Amino acid sequence: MSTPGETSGADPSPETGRGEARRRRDPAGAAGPGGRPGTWAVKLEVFEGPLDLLLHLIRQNDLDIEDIPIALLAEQYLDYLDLMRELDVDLAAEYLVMAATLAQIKSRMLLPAKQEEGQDEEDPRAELARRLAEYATFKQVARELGDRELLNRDVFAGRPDPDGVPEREAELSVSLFGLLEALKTVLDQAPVEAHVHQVTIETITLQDRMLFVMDLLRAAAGDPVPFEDLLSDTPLTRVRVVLTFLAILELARIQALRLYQHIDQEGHPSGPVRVRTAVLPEQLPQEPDERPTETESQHDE
Amino acid sequence: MTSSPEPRAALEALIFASEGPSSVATIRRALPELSPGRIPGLVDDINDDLARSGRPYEISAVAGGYQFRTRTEFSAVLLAAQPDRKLRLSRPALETLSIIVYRQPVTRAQVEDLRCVDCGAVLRSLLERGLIRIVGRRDAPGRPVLYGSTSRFLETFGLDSLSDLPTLPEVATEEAHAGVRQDDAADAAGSENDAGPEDSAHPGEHEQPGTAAESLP
Amino acid sequence: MTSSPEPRAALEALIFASEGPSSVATIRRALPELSPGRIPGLVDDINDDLARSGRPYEISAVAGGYQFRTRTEFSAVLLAAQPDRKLRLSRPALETLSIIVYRQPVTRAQVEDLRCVDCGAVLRSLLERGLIRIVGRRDAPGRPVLYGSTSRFLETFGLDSLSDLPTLPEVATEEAHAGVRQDDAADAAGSENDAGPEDSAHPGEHEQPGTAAESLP
Repeated sequence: MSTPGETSGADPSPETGRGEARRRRDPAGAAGPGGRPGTWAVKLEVFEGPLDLLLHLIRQNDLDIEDIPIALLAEQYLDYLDLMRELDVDLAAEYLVMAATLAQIKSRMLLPAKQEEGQDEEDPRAELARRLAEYATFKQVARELGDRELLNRDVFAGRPDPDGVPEREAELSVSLFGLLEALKTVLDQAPVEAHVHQVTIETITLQDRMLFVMDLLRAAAGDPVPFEDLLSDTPLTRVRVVLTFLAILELARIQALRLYQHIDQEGHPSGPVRVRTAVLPEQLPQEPDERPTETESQHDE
Repeated sequence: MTSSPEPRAALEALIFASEGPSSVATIRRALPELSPGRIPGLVDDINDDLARSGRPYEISAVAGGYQFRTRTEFSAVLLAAQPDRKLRLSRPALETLSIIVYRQPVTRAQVEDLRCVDCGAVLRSLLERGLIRIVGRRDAPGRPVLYGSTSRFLETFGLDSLSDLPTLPEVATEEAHAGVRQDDAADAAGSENDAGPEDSAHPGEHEQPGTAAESLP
Repeated sequence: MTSSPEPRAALEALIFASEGPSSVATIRRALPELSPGRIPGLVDDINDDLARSGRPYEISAVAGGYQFRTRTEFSAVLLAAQPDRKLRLSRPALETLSIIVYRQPVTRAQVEDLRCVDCGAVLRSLLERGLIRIVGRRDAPGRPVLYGSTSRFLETFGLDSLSDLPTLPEVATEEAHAGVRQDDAADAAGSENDAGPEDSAHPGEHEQPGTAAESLP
């Protein structure tokens, strides 16, 4: 019924797949225009616009796209539109535009060609034929694409570790509020000092902490380090957390590091704050380092 | 920590453990001692091995990288296990995608002109799935958005790069007079004002929009 | 057998392509003809095969099912490819994890006593990531669940065994206060802490829960 490589046959779409293809084929073969309305209703739904419908009519009547009997095609096309109106189908404007186009071509075909004025006078059907051919081409291409082995339909990639997917992050100057929020979380979670039963006087300075932060960032070789990781240096005391926090602020101020945060769809910063050295990764010595693990495991002093 | 693993096994482990395709750049970062030229050969070796030992997966070259994928005969089993994961692409979506892929960068008006239907919903859905993305704006009145394909598209369709797409059957290419054709559609005329057969200006092939598709939004 | 894929290969494909561990329930849904009792044996067969053919990955039984893992000797390579992966544990997660690792086997109440916050979500996330697991139940009122670390934890942190854990001075200090803390914990969290951890540990399949803790003081 349909020429090879054309519309109404196998449907490449996995979604509308077999079901619709079948629904579509049945009425196409059996009924002509003005045939059984109930059948058409189902059929009309699956036409992807006027070009799709025209192509279908061309196939159905076995017409040559380069030499369309425009009167016949226009008549059948209008029959369809009438039918759709009868069935209260909401007609997309494009269908009406195409109807007008067909009518215009038809009327131009009736005029005698003015050969003497321009040799390049084009067949009034040429533009339509070209559009139909182009559309048919893309239908064909779409079918070929749909016939490929598609990921998550025919083949499946392994999913080794859902945590391994790197997040997309945009640089952003994190608000101080965001930083304080994170700090508050850390302080809230730090063990209450009284719990330890002994007072440790820590002899750490802001300088120490700045060096410590830069060490960690360098160890990460340009990769972002969660802000909270920097604060989680042990022993976890409030003095230490606060000093580290101040060190990060100071380093940010002198632009030795940069703070990042994920930006969600609405454009709001969200998720963990991350820190990285201000030096671009490319400028770092290209050493295949084993050091980033230090960030996670421990930092003895 | 001990002796470093054999490069071939390390390469296999690397590709295996990555969810997306492993690019040559990633492989180089992890295995600096492995010269990029050796990678395709090693992948072939691994695939031979996998086939010989009856593994249900293999390495495919997609989207400029390498990715482990199950063989097609297991699709039914896998879909039964994870029905939500199933890729659903309607025929309109496939048609729209085809046009964008071959004509990129392309505006919505151009796509709609070609398909002769409203494509808003389909474009949105393709954007949401990451199969297309906005690649810029056309330097024209209203500065309409231009769409192009993504590396997710390549990954989904099992293509290594856009140049692996089948050549578009010879048909008049439209970029040349896209603007004019829009007018056609508007006044439903479609004959005289047409720029005529100089449409062969663009010789068939899509002009390597590879760069546009490199990075996902 | 010939037309539909062999169950063993289908099982392997299923475990390979599933997000997260494949539970027996998932496997049954996709492969109803496979009786659950056969699954462990088939997984062993597959693992034998994988080892014999030198594949750098294998199937491990993790919380809730089966999952492919690259072998530990490749973790450095994978890390080099995605250095970001290691840095993605949130601080609460990291802290909770460290408590569990150093104090295992340990109940949620004990962890929360140390961290002064509700750890439910963090514990769940650590369980999901396969870094900790349930190693038994404490022989105490309510029979609370005991957590311990996994081999995944070791792999993630590049440790060969728990005895490679760094001995943090302050941890040692706190261990010295263990008796005191135990009482504190009892006050704070109710009567469940009477028994020492060793009494109730179910060493069954766990990798030497005692060793690490004992080596610390």
